[in-house]
Amino acid sequence: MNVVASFQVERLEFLGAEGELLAPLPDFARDPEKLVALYRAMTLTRLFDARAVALQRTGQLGTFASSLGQEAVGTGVASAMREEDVLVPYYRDHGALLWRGVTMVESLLYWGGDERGCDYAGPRRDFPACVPIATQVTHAAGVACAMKLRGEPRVAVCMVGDGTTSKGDFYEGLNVAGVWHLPMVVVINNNRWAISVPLHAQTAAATLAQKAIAAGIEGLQVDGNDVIAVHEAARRAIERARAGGGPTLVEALTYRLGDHTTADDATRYRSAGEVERARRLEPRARLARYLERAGAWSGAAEERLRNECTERVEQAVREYLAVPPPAPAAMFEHLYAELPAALRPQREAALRAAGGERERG
Amino acid sequence: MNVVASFQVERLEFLGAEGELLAPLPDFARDPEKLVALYRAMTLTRLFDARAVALQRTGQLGTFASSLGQEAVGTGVASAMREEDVLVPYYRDHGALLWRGVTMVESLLYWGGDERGCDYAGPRRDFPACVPIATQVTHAAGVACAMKLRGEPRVAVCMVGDGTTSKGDFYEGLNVAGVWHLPMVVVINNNRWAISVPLHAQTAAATLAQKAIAAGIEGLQVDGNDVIAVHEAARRAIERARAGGGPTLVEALTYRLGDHTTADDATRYRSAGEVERARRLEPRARLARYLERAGAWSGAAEERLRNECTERVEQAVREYLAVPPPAPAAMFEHLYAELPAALRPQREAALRAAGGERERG
Amino acid sequence: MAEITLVEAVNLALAHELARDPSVVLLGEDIGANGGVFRATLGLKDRFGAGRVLDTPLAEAAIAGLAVGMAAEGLKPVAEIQFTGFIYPALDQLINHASRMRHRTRGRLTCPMVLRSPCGAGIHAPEHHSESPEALIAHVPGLRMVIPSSPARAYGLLLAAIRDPDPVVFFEPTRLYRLFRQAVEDDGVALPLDACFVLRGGTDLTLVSWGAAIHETLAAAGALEDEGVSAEVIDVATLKPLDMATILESVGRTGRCVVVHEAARSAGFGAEIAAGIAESGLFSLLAPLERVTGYDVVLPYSRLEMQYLPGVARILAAARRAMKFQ
Amino acid sequence: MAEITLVEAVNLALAHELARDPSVVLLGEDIGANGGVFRATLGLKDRFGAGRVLDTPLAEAAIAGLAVGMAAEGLKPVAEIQFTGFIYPALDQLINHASRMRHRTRGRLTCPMVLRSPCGAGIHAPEHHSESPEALIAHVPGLRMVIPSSPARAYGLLLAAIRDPDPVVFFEPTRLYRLFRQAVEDDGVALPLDACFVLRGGTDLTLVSWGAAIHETLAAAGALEDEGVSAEVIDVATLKPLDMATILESVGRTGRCVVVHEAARSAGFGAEIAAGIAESGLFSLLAPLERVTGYDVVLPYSRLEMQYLPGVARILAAARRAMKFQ
Ligand SMILES: Cc1ncc(C[n+]2csc(CCOP(=O)(O)OP(=O)(O)O)c2C)c(N)n1
Ligand SMILES: Cc1ncc(C[n+]2csc(CCOP(=O)(O)OP(=O)(O)O)c2C)c(N)n1
Ligand SMILES: [Mg+2]
Ligand SMILES: [Mg+2]
Repeated sequence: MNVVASFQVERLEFLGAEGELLAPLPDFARDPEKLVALYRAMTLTRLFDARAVALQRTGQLGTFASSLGQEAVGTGVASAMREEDVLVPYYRDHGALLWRGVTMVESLLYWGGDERGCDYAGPRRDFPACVPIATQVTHAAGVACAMKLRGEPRVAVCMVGDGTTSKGDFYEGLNVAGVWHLPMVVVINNNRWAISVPLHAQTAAATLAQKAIAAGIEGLQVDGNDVIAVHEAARRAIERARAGGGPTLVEALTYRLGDHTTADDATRYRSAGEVERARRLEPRARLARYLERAGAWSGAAEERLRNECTERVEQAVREYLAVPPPAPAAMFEHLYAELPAALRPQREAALRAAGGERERG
Repeated sequence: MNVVASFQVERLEFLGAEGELLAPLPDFARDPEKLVALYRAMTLTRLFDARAVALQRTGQLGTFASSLGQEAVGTGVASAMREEDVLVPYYRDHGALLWRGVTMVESLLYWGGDERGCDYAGPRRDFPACVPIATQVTHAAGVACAMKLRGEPRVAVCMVGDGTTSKGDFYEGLNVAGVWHLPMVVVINNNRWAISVPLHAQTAAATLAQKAIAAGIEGLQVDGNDVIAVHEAARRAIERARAGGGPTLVEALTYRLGDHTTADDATRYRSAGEVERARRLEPRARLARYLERAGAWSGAAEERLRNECTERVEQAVREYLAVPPPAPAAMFEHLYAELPAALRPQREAALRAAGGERERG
Repeated sequence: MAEITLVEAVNLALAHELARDPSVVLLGEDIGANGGVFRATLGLKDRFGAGRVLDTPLAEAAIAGLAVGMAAEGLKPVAEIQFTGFIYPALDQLINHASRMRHRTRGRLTCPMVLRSPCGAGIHAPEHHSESPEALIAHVPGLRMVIPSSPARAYGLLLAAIRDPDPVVFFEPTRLYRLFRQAVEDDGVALPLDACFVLRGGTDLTLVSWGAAIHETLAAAGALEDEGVSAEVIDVATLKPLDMATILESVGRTGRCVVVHEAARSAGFGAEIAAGIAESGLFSLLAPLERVTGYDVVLPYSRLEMQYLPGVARILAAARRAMKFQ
Repeated sequence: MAEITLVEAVNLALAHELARDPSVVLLGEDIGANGGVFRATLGLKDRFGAGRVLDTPLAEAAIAGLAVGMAAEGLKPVAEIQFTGFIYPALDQLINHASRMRHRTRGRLTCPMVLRSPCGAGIHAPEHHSESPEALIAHVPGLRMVIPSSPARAYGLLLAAIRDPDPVVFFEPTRLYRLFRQAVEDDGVALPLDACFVLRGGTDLTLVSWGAAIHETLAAAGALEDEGVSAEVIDVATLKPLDMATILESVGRTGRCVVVHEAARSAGFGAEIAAGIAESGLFSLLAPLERVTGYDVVLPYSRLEMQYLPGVARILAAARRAMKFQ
């Protein structure tokens, strides 16, 4: 037999689990301020996230998907984007959304069951969180295609989970991006679990990065608990895409430290030991250790940051809780650009019904 | 960056375009009788196929998808299966169907618009030709899963086209087969075109065999115009699957010498030159040259074979044309195991309507 | 006899059939160790083994396609789609294959599969977790569409669905999963898949519904009784094939009919019932037919979902209009 | 003014909008050099370039998802699904995304896309090439569902669909593609997307239909005229949102109504029209409503398809029953 094609999957990593350097830092990371900014964002994400879980536990929020332990992925990727790029996130991307300028109030509204949470005041062209798994990959390809057809130097950045890689549209999106050479980057938050299904029950592929090979595109793996590696991999991929170099698939290896969502109980299907081992590799502590050693961070700075973040989170929670529920008429708003005449009687009936409820209530 | 995984795609080929040997023959091919049997099957396929096209042109058959030039794929694969294996074909698999024992009359009925053509008297568990692209791949995985769960040493063999590899369910099926280690072989008839879309507009992947890498399964390429290579690759893959070795993706490189179907006009989108170049590589002439050189075939044998095949084809055509159309009641038969009471009035109305038509006609 | 919830009744029926018929196999996302996100398959993997209860990769088209392949090859797959909002990638297999396998092979290959999926709103779930797409399924020849509304009917109808020689789509209203308990005997007795259930007799008005909305419908019937109106309540249960005869018989007696469903109104399954009456029971009607349904709007996120759902007040208002009509 | 076929009218409308609006982009399988398998996009790639007319890989979910992404990012994609039998993998995107983008983002992102697809039986095509799944689409809030039945309406409705700020599904009956020619001026004048078309006035009976079945319906109306029955013929054209007012007004005058469609009967869109009449026009009915439709069977292969389709004889039989009813 003749070999007609060969491929390699490479892994990028800079920071070890103890915050030690495994390789010379990339340029951006030589500036401690840049790293501190990432650290601050990851910290805000983590505190926001924990507060959201608490809100759900006390009945003040709907089901919530925590990103605990995966903060380096969202922060690392979003921080490598330009404002005019478009983020196409899934539901576990709190870190990326925050960096992009989605407010915590918006996120809480969304998870609290209010569409107004998707009307981002900041990143107007970013997509709202995608719930139907993998469907966002073809959206990102469509966005990237629009950018390319108009000749704009912009990039669509799509976030997915590891389980997502089993679904057909994940692959359809990558394949189209490949053959059309689209300015698109897909980042896999490989947190090793899709609800109760561990990665080894999801695919026989040794890495998820190698799924790129099927689409004939670039693929690589990064340590997803190393925000420097994530940012650097995303930056290279995004800038290559922007320069016309085509799409990339980035697999970020991390771990879902929390339950799948607040509706889940992960103790049913995985061992405490596994979680504990993974916790030692988590991204925030690792970066803190590195920054401390580099003299760019301190216990005092940490305390200030925590206070500041807590205050911001609490302020957001207060604002969120003060938002009155949408009026029933909102169901009929933004359904179409203009409500078709055929629907007006239904709208009136809904308002009457709501009025009746109120009278009785 | 560290390399965390590497892959190679290999190609299998034995016969060159002039029928010359490129590599030592595999065991089965040392017996000229075996090769003659394959040659006869490919010849019957080609003559059947041409006659079906002619029937369509004269209004005696519906739209038909010719397999001209791709006979080595169907024949090579089906001849490597055991009777108890299950073939899950698509619509261009005349060679495979014939080898499996589907009659020409059945095939003609199918393409003539009569469901009775799918009620194979021979291979009772083989699937009928699949028209919705790629949907058959998950069927094959389901069949293979049933075989595996019951501990049967049987294999599901699925046929697809090159365009099919762009569709999500192709990939979903491979991925499931990989992670469940199913006894399944998927063979791609890479005839370079999906209607008017050439392979390079279908995917950026350098080979289609490499799509296996995404699913973590075996993949290889064969010269799809070399029936020895196709048979050998299929045989190895099927026997590995039977022995519990898991699934394989086989890419057979060939060329669609005819139009996509009788409803298509390929001159609209591809050059005569390309087709001519491809014709020189076609599988039947190649095998004939080898067999002649090996003293296992002759002009006289060829003439006998042609006459015999033509007679068989004409006999099938006569039988096909003599089959009266199904009765209108057939619409309501085999809809459910038993017709629900709710549908009986519709059935009666249909019979009344048909009776009325007949009276007036 | 144990009092159990609807989700426990589903579990009981699955266990019964797994034990009874070795060809029954469950497959779906998270149905194994996790027992399903609603615990419908709780304990079944432990009890029947990983060869009977298969955790699939995350791929709904594959789940449906696998089931088609398994069924054609002689198994009886019971597949789960985690929520009906994620059933759409499986529709291709349901419509283009499951429903046709028997027909196109003239009975040579068949498709005795069940596709279960939790449906409906009212549990404050995230978006896409509250859908009611039963009308889409009920339009497809060759399929059966079943929705139970009580633990006992869930048990009996699911047994019937699994034993049915043809493909059955089986929606389970999440709002009912734990709403109430009912005594259900694990006697293996299936309920018919071609009959409506008259849950409450009545003479003045026929209320027709299915799934979770049955409960608001029953509540409305109770309130109507206080107003001196005797309302008959029919649980359609099997939408396809539809037992129109029972509905027509009832409307023939009452002359008034309100159809209640959660799904959007336009081209919802209520339309089929209305059409059946307009065709075959028209002149028994003393008042215009009424549909009380979800509005023709995108199902709102949870803060507004109760405003979207056809609640008791809306059913009552329609019933009163029907009663007042001269 | 040129006399053109329906498929040429589609081509004309696409060309008109490609020329008028630089944000219009076509995408689909084989729509480029091949001009589409029916030649609906003939010559458009040559004329407008490969950046406006995109041949996609073979992937319907991707085609729909690409269109959603393009539309949200400001283009006006007009996607083609090669046959409605292959639309099912695209439904997920239509239902879960296209229909909701505006609603869930409160108008921040929108989805001005068109999904075209050749539909219907009667051209002796292979299996899966003759489907009529319009009822599935018409059930989905946030979508529009349009089916033209003449070259002029194809032209005007397709212009309107492309200019509409929301997602429109546009089915083109293959049986009509080349059935007849009509004078169509390329004047860029769109037709309304919220109105039925009264194709023929009448006083005794209302025939309601859409798509290819309009032509058997018109033929039946002609035959009825010979029998002294004056039948009004309404082409619904836009099924969602439905202009029920025009239908109710007509039935209010005639008192008799027959709905004709090709798709299977149960939960077909005819049911919605019947329901609308039973709700709002009940007491104008002098005869039971009739539906003449495809049967609730798997669409047979081509040898029986004409037996499946609602032909003139079946429409006439229903119309005569309606007229005779006392
Ligand atoms: C199409 C679809 N199927 C099923 C679900 C239900 N579901 C929600 S999250 C999830 C697992 C996703 O796993 P992964 O992609 O690894 O992302 P993670 O949640 O782990 O970040 C499932 C099955 C869904 N949202 N969409
Ligand atoms: C899901 C689906 N989409 C579109 C079609 C229409 N169609 C029929 S064959 C074909 C091309 C298939 O190409 P390929 O897979 O290469 O097989 P080939 O016909 O070349 O053997 C297309 C697009 C279809 N049958 N199914
Ligand atoms: Mg995960
Ligand atoms: Mg091909």
